[in-house]
Amino acid sequence: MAHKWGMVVDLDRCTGCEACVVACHAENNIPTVGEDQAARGRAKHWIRVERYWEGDFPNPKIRFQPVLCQQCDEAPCEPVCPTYASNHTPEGLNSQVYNRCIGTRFCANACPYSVRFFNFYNPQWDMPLQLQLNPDVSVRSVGIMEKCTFCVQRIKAAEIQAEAEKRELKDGEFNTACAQSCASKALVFGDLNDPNSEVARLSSSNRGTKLLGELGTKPNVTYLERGTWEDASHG
Amino acid sequence: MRIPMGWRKWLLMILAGVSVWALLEIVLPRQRMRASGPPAYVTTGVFTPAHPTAAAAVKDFLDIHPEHPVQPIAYTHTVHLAKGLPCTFCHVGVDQGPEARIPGVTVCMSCHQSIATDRPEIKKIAAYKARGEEIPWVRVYNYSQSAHVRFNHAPHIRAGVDCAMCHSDMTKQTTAERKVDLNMGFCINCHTQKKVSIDCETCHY
Amino acid sequence: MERRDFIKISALSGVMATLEGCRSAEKQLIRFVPEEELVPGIATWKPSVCTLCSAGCGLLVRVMQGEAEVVRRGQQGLIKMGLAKKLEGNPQHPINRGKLCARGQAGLQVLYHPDRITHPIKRTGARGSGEFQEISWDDALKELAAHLTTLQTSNSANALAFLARPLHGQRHELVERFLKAYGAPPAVWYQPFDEAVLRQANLLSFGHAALPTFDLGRADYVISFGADFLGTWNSAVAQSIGYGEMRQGRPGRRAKFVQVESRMSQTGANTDEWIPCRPGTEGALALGIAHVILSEKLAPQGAGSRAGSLIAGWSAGLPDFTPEAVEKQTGVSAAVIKRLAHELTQSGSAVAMVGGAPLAHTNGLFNALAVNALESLVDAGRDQGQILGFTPVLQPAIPAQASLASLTAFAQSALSGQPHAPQVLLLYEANPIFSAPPGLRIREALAKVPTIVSFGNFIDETSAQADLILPDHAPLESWLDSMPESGSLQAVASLAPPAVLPLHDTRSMPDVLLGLAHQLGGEVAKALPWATYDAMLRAAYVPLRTRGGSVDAKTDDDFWDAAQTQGGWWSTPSTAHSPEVAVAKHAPVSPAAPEFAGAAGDFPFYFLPYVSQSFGDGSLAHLPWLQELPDVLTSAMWSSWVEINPKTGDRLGIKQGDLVEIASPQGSVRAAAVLSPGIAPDMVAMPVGQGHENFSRFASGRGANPLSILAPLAEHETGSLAWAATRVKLVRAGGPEQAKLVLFAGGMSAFPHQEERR
Amino acid sequence: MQATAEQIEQDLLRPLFHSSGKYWVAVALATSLLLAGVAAFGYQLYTGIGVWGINSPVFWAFDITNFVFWIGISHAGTLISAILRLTNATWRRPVTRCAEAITVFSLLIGAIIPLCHIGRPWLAFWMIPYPNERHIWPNFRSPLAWDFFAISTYLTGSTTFLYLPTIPDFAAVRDAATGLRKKVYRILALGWQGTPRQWQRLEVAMHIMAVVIVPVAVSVHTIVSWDFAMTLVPMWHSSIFGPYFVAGAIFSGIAALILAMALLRKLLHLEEYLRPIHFGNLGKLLLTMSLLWFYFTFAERLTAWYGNSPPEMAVFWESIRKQFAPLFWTMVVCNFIIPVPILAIKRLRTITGTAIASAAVVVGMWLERFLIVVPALEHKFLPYSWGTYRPTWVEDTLMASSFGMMALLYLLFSKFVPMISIWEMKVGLQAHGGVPVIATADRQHHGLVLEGPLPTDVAE
Repeated sequence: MAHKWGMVVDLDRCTGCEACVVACHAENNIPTVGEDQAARGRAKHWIRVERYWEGDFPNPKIRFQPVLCQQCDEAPCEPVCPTYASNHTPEGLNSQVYNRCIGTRFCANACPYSVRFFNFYNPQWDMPLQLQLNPDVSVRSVGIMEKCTFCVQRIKAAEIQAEAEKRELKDGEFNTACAQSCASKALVFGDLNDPNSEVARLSSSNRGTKLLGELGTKPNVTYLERGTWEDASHG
Repeated sequence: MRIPMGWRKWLLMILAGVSVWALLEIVLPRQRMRASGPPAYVTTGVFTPAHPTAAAAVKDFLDIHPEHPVQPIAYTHTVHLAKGLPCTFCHVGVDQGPEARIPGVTVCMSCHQSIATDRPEIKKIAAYKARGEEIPWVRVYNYSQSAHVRFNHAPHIRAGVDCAMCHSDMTKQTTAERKVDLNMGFCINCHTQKKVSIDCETCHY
Repeated sequence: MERRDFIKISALSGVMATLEGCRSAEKQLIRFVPEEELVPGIATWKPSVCTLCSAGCGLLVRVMQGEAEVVRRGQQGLIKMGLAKKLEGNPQHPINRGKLCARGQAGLQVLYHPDRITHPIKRTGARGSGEFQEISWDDALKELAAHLTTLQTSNSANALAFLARPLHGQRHELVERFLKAYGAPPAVWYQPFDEAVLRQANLLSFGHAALPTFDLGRADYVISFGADFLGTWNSAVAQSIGYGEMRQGRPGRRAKFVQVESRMSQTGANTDEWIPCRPGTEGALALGIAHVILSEKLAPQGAGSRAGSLIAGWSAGLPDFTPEAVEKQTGVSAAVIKRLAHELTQSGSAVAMVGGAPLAHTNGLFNALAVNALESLVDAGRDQGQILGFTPVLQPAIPAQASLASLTAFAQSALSGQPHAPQVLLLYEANPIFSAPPGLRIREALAKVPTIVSFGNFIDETSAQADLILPDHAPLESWLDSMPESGSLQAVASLAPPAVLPLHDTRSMPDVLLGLAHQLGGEVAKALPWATYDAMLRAAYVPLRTRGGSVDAKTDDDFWDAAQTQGGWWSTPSTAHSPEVAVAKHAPVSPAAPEFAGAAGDFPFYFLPYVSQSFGDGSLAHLPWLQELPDVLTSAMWSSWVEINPKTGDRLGIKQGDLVEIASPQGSVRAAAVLSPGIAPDMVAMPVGQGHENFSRFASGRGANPLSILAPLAEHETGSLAWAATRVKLVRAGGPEQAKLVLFAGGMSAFPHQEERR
Repeated sequence: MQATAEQIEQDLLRPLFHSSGKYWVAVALATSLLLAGVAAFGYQLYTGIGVWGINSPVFWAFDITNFVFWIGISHAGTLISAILRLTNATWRRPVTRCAEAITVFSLLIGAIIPLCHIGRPWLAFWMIPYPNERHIWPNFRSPLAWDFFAISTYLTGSTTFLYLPTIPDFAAVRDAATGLRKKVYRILALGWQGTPRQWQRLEVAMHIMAVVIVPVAVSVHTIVSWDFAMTLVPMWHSSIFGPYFVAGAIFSGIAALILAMALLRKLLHLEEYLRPIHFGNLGKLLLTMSLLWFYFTFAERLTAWYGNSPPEMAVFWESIRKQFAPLFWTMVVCNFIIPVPILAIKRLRTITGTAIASAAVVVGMWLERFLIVVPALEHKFLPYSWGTYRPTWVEDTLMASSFGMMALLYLLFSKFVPMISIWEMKVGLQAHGGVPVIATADRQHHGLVLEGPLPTDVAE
């Protein structure tokens, strides 16, 4: 049975440590754009930890909310691309085909989650920083849209390995960079079509919600709401 | 009936001149600026996927590349293959992962320590070794950086795809020539015949 | 070259074809024969150790073949070599169990940093002018050896000083041995945020001069007094793993988490209940809660008596700490205090911890002892066993000596020449010019030292003063080891060989010292008989074989190899036990109110410089990944900022992004204002890390350094830096255009925070 | 009668053979503007599109604003002239050609802008469906693909529609000119002899085109509106956008037409032909559109406000009360407050009056497009990822040069083609028994049906 890659983000576990953000930069050759470009709103973070304030001193509350590409089943970014650069893979990913992208930026406008990032210039690394680049991932050049791929290079590698060993993929045998680095296990990645996978089990939790679910984009990322001490059985 | 011109002609010509000059001003100075693109041999201290020159950009766009680059050593595949050496003897890794090693001086000398040491080409290799230098082979088969292809040899080898399928018959070549044009059509055709995935993300990510 | 120049056309097509004439001249480099045989395209994972903070997490380094530009035999060229591509946690390592924090992962960029010192250099210009010239290792080492021998021969060996940030494992041992044998005073271990107070407190309360380890996974109730235990404090990764468990790891059981602090930290942002408390009175609050527990007999008889006995009036039930009295001191309502007392004692298992700001007051030790007392009152004697624990000690623990004290002593001796002026200073990874309060006059002190030799691999404010720099390898290029003092209930001895070959013409500092010892001969050579650092490590690690644990080996060689492949040695949980250290009976400390530098009248605001989530104490500000990492609370990148309560902002006419000036009796800094509801109106907070004058292209001249306006106030008992004890005043100094605050969250730059709610 | 026919021919051919100094200065200015744009684009191509002010989340701004603006302008000509022809308002005769020319040129510009705005312009040819061994086609589900086809269709259509009625005039020029010109115009005139058969064919062709072009025009701007309406973006996702955009397009189109006519009238001394009545009538049309535009804007805003969904309200308040309020209210003033009184009061509906009103409308409609594109993108669903936008000099230059290009093409056109259809003027004249009735709608005359062949002096 085909895989369907999905993720669960447990907002009750997320501590806002942002290990996922750096992990993503390291894994996916995401360039640092520098102060000037960052100031112009061009910083690239395929995964970001949003935070929202509620209430004022002395009772302020903060909600952390990691946001990455939701890999929607009904992705608004896909139909609008005139060249099929943004399309849906059989395994349920919104793939961004860099070489096919002509840079209309329509997909980025259509995406309600604002998780698509554009290469306004050619990226650059002060030597020898380029030695950190991951050879399994393309370095995107100017005029190309890019976004979270669920670390497709890791998926491919694992699938090829499993195929070579003539076996099925095991749950947790590989992981996206962000989920791998998440100390509090707020991010769980896996195959939604495998009923025994942790991600499948968690996404059916009664705390589960979809980000902007009302838009009907059918995300493959499920958010688990924060619990409260009161409703959990204590003492 | 002729259109009366006179000073207007000159005005127009000057304007045109100025604008052309402005265009060149923007384009040319940066042309002369030192650039660096992969492979990062240029030591400007910055690495970018951009083409070093406009010409390089155009070549890449039109997929122009040398068919038979000149190699530092006049290696002959014919001879070695005739001797029954398997490809993997030198091109290690081709059946394990994405890349195939291009053998270095160490590999060559492992045999030519003793074999055919008197041949001029072998002497050259020995000289490299003596200087502690690697042979600067020129890459023959490669994908344009802008193709964003992540090709992986191993699965193809496992699927029993013959090396000659993409690299043509090496037994008939001295130094490698780019006989097969590895464009996307070539890949797609084979993938469709063999009924394997032609989903974009099979190769592009 | 400015950024724009780098950006080239991949763009131009047909039109430009004619311009081939003016193409750039590419310099073709020679290629060297590879020094290791690797299969291209295949990744191997090598164990290593994270040395960026004291937690000592275990790493796995993803190594793949690549082509790097290197210098070999004095010639520049390209070589195929194994290159570190990514850092991840080592799944077997008992502390971080496969996980790694943002800072740890960014450590990769230390290895590839464009501003690393790539070869030994010697000062040519005036001190601090930053003018150096390249010299060979031989000359450099000769010069250093010469300095040391002259000192020895002139019987002024005690004029050798060693200034470093606290080191891990055997490096620490090596340095101490070297100095002792040489006859020099002990090294000056300096870092701005040291844990001397807590170590001392734990020694007194629990008999362990070490940082605590919490089994949070089992906790049902956590009250933390200022400890940023999910961000930067103690063993953050280990604690985060436990936090995840205590939140959602146990079906139907979810722990409550209460944080007491006056500026909401990243950790505080995750609380169920956040309790602002007047700075420096956290101890009083803890005792207030204890008072309720004792007076209402909520805890078993005699619980916490040991730690409690250190507090005056404990046996009498803390009569001075009635909730009402405490409310007056702390500003926390009596009702809340009572409720907390009940919740703490009613929940299955509870733990109280203290760290960070509460310890950085003049009454830090009192605060620590008070919370420790509360901790043992609510935690000890529960049937599930205690949440608080201590890592079994493998090597003599880092002496609970305060950094500030020793640094001050050093500065004094340099400035006054009494008792003896340092002649030669060896510098390693410490940057006191940046991180010590200006009152210590470190800059002048260093100016007085005739010879300064640095082993650092970056130029920073302090190493810029050096006469000679012998650059160390990057961590991933060196033998690494560490024996963490907390984070696991197993004894842990991390160990790793170099993950990659050296990229530049550098040498590992331990090897240089050992070589030096050999050259000096005599006592020093006797004390350090090993030729290389790995030999020394082996000598230290092999004895562990007999203790069983994670490595099961017949011979020492097997053990040594196995330990390397595993990334270290650790005891099995069952064998975990940590004997208490007997301590002389300490007189009960009587409650002390915090003292502050600056009169409340002239300086109306408490000033809180806090450890930055991105840069730690500032030593990581040179890593671009961390510079562009949006601060999770403010979303700020590439800048420094001042957190102000919106009410305060309104009162002083300060808007989001305005430039504000903070002035203390010691000086003033300017930074952009960030209006945050998570901070008390009478307090301003500022992250440490930016404001470097001279620390790589990415950090230099960026933002402001809050440490530069700190008063040199010390905690009374231990003498460690009271970095939260300075008061400041605040004025608007300009508009957003001067402040240059870069925010990732566009929604916040234009609007006050209320706008973001949805 | 002959005299007046001569008169018409001379007046209308004059610009082709004699040009004032003013004219050449205008050409020079337009050219330099255009070249500045070309230079700016070269710079952008070379350095990367980052030299624009766009960022995330504001990925579209001036580029798409101008695109919609010019496509809108293009609805002046063909649509209007087609309608006027079908309803055979005879006062149209001096107006139609200026109008149709505007269409063709602004469409051209509208089609060029997207090429400049994409990240990798050299790959724009992937929009064209061509068979290839990679089995890849354009994505026909994408509104951008629809745009591509709609615009190319409209461009072809309106070019033909412009060309057909010009043939007899090319013939006229051919007969008047000498040397190289004669050769060129002989080709352009496609051997027109003015035989009844040819007149017959021309008339039929014109009639068909007029009928066909109207739905095409309507569809084009509807499709342009779908670039926005098909997304979920707050304040974009609205079913009213189709008609809203079409109305706005015609609105701005008429305004542009009036402006162009006013300018030509001065530049080419066509006071005799472009009379107050033309401006008056077009002014009435403009008034209607202004009211219609106001109705649409009101309806759109009201539904958003009444629906009160948080994401939409964020954008709503942003545009009418916060950051964009000045622009928004300027737009209302330009599109409604200024034109309505001017055009409603007969005394003010003069040439100057209508010209002023039109200028205001052109500005206002540009602002309208800007206010549709930018505020919405700045404030999408997740407030954390909101952004702000400021244009850079490159975008300003490109925009200016689009106007330069329009001016240049129009000026050159007026140099090579009579801006007023000579033969149609003659028809108008001949239809009234020699009395030069140019500007009154007549009841007896029906369409283009001609009683008998034209006087020989015209036919040759």
